[in-house]
Amino acid sequence: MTLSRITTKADLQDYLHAAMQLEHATIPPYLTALYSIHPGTNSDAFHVIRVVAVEEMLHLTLAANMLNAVGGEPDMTRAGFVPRYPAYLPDGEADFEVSLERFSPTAIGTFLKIERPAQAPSEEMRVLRRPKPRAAIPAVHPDGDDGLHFWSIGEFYAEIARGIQHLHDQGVDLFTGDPSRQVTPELYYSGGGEVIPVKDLASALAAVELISEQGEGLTGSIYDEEGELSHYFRFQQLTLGRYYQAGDVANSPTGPALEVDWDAVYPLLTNATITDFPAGSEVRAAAEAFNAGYAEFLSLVNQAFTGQPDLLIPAVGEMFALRDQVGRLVRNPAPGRPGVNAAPTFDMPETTR
Amino acid sequence: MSAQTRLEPFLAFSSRVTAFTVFELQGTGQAAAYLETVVGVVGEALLGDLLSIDEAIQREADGDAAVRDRLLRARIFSDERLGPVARHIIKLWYLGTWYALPKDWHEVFGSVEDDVTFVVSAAAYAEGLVWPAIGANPPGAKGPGYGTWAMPPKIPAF
Amino acid sequence: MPSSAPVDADTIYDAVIVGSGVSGSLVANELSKQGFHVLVLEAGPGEDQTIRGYEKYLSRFYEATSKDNNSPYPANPNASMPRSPAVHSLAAGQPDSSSYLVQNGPFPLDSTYTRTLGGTTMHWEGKALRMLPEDFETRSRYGQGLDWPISYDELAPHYRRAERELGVSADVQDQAELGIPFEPGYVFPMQGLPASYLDQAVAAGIDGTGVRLDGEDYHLKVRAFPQARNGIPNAAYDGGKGYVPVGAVSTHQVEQGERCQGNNNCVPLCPVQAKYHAGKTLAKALAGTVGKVDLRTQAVASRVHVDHVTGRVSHLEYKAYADPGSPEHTTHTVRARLFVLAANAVETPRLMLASGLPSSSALMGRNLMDHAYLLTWGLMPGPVGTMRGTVCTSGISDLRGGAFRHGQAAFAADIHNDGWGWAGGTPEVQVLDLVDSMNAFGPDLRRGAVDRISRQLLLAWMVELMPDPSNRITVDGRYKDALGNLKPVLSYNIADYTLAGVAQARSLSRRLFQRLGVEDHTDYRPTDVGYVSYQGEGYVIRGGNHWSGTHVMGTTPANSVVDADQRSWDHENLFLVGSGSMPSIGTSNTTLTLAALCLKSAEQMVRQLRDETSAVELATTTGSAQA
Amino acid sequence: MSAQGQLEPFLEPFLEFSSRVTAFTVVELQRTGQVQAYLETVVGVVGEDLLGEMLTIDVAIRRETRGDPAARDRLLRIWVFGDERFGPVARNIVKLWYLGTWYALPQDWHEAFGTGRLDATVVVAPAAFAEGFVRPEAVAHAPGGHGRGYATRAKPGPLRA
Repeated sequence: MTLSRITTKADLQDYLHAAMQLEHATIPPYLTALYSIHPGTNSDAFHVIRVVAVEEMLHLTLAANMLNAVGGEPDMTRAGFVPRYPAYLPDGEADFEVSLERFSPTAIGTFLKIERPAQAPSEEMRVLRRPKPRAAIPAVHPDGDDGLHFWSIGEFYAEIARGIQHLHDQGVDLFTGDPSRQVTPELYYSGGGEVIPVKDLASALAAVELISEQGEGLTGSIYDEEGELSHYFRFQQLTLGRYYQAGDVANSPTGPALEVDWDAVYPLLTNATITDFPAGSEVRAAAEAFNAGYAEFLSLVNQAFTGQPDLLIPAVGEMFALRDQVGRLVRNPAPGRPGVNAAPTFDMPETTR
Repeated sequence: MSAQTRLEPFLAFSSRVTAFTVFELQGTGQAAAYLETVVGVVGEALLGDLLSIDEAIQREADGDAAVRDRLLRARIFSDERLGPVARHIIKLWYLGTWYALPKDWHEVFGSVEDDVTFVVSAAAYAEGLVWPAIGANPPGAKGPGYGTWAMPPKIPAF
Repeated sequence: MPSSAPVDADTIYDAVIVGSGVSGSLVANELSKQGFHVLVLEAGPGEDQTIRGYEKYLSRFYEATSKDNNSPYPANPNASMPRSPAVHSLAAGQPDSSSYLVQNGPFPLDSTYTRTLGGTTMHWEGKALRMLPEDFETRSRYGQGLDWPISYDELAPHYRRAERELGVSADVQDQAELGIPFEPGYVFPMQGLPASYLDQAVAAGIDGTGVRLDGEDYHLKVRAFPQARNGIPNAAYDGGKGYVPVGAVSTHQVEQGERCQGNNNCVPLCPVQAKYHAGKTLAKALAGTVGKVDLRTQAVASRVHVDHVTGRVSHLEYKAYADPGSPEHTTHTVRARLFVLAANAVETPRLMLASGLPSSSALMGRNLMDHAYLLTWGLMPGPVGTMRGTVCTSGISDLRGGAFRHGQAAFAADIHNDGWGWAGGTPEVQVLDLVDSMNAFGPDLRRGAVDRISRQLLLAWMVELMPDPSNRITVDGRYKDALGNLKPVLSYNIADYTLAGVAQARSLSRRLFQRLGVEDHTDYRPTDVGYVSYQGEGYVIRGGNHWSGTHVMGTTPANSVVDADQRSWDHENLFLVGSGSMPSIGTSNTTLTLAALCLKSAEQMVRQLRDETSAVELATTTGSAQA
Repeated sequence: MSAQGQLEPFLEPFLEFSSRVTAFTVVELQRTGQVQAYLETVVGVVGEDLLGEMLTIDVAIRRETRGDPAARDRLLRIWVFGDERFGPVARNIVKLWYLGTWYALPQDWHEAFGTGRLDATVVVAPAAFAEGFVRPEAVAHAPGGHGRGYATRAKPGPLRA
């Protein structure tokens, strides 16, 4: 079975596993682009990407809360959880791949696709049944070779929302998880939205809505109910060179001009893997140390999602340390590749547990 | 000699006198800016001399750190012309700041009109190596995260 | 942009507020919430209203070779501010007028404030302590200083509101142990900040130290300070409603709302706005839809005009400049029903005195207080990770009150996570010394840096100062700034009452260092600015930036400048707000208390604005004049 | 000044305490030949009661920390060196051993804890000066004490661990 329509609680858990994988899959590309920017330059772009990346972490947390609420067991340390880039998103969007690359118009183009508005151009494209594309991230059941593919992350969450409602209407006892596993707002907050502990239908649907609104905007409006601009339109500002402001309509921002310096960026090797760096080199050692650190970080976050929510606070500290490691990597020339710099590879050992 | 060909010996010398690896030095993103700063104040010729002597010392010491350090002290750090510049290169890496050379150095070895103390750039401040040396962040940059201060410091081995 | 909102010369504002710091912003927000039309005048620039502008502060700080506590803020001769590196030792009888704040002596005070949008909360450290109940009645209890016209209990509800507005992180039990009453069940908006590793090492050595003062025994305990910075929200706050921390503010979209990251830079600037600054309150005021707040930056209030028949303030003059680098300006007049001077305890009396309004009590500018800070510093036996965390997380607060205050000042100590910086022994200084004098390079240098920096301990002893009418701010026609405004002239000395506390602090510091095995590197030299000699021993005393007392509140027009609502006894539509109203400051950083006072005063302002329904007769306006 | 017999009970704890705070063994301390003179000096100024209390605390510390030197030092700092009454005396005992000199205690100490006895800075005995540990530790010699001859000076002294 792959991602077919949600008809059982097990289906829902599968979707939520996929949701965690999906939310996480966006983070390495965002962080790579973010930290490729020369410090002190591109302030507007830096903040736009940073805010989105932070909110993806919020979404990951919300997905974990939902999965815990319905009695699932988050597992971010299993083999294949971290994709090998370039990768298709695990919700089955098959018309583009996501790369680890420097901040560039191409990268922003990809980010716009990741965050594209929920509505597919036509009803037929909304949910597609088609062969699993090459190198797709093995979602929940990697052996499957066909299933549902969604036009957008928004469509994917719409199915989750539909499934929750459907199961609830069927009288399925959904919220059987241990409430002490929920991550609460004390442990995670940022400017963009609060963590919602999930304990019942209303809070589960609220969590889905928050993710969808922040990402792609469900309603077609560029701002959500809190007056927050959705990710898609945040990124679009970088290509249009202008901020949106209140009252604007899609595609026509009228706020202050926004400056982007595409050249103030380290020339990272795109989709670097560990073998791109010669064994024995300092760069190789640093890239391996980063990967090991990232694996530990995921493991720590996973512990936070599986009964020790307090660990989220030190996990943030680990993430800041990883940030500094990425900074050192991207400023070093890639050995044997003139004009190209090293990059974090996010290669995980088969299992990080 | 172009700045690019100077970079390697400059990094090699810098690594020895700072006890940070070339990777860590490059990791600051400041190597080119520092090289430019040094050349801008003391000129190509002096830096070339300093780096040639350093290379000679490496050959002579042949991996013996004690010998190397003795020769560095004898031929560079105690040299009236090279010593102040060598110390300033260390300070550049540790603090991101170029310090104006002493007045008597300028009198003897050539005056540079605009040799003043300055922070090389905002980024250079944040990349000072004194901070990783002590396992801390530069004040006002690279915040280590809530509550990390309650844990023992992670002072990196080298 | 709010700053460019035109000020209509014909507009009669409900209130004009001078100063956009914490006092002015709180009052503006409170009045706006009640539907009033308010104008805020800020002497300095307002570049931090966008994130990019805020980052300009940060890069200015990064690039500054001298990183003093005003280094992020642009030099601006049109609205200048004191800077500590500009303070020199004074020769007897010779005022130092070389910088903005004229030092008349005999003691040179290196305290500063910031003239920019948000005021000194841009560079404040963020400690948000309540005063002790006994601090409000030092005269009747200890025969020292002045009593407040209100008690702790009367201020307590306003303290609670101030703690919400500023977003205070603290542990209520810890504070209650100091003798501060809280309402049953009260918790702070956010949990107390974790103690630094350095704090923990110090606590392990000194918790339980017994101190006998004036026949009474005290036992020391290292406690975290209440701090106005984002930590972990308290789920139990507000009867279980919780608390939502306020993140970065900007006139443009930014969702940066994090908790403190430990940037170790609360002073002079928090890079992520985890620390409260008045801009957070001001942003709410500007966004409010009930009333309306206009903000005018680069507008220096220059004269308060009083109608001598009614005694009311008729209008206010201010000078607007377009370019901080040029003294060119235009002079404007603004009218309002209510005037609020919130320019800080130096600038407010300076403006009043420059306007020829010394108060019928003659106390305008007098009773200037600050805290006397004595620094003691040394090296812990091993690395303790100094230079991590907020600038200060914990300290010793057990000697803030007690019967010994009959004879000597109370004091408290901060454990500084930022090492010896305040005493001049920054990491930069250590590296320069290692390279230049110790001839260290390579591994010796790295080890030396750890040995000399990661072991640093600095205790900053905050010693109380009682109000003394001869400590004062005045003006003098000889001293003017670039716009022709009179500069503040400071006369300041430190009484033996305080010096006795200083000596006690030094002696206690020695004992604590003995318990900790700290190498004592404390060194006071007669050539240091702020050197004083007391009973045969020398000390160096520094300012705490806690300017206060200069328009003191009291019970009668004869003993004070303002009443318990901070309303001028002489001018019924004039409020002088901020720490200048405080008759004593005990051993509390002043911001939380002045915030509470402002919230209290705003209630009176609202009452007054509502009661005055009849048209107010206004003096003839003077037209705009080109300077 | 007390006779030798009366001070007998102090001897062992005094040596134990001195050994820890000077980092010389009891045997090395005894070899200086100054134990009795130093003990008499201390008791002469601060009295048997104070010294007795201080040494009792040290015994308790030793018992409590059971051979953990770091723990012992920590408690020594808290209970002895950081104590207003004992701290100055403890530091003076260290100085006695290292420098052969008794330093007059601070005026404050005498006002608060003194017994009214006379106190002055004195070289305890000419012999004591020569036995001061600051010199044996660096394997140099005290100026005017038992010299080792010119040639020995040029050699690097083996520092004690």
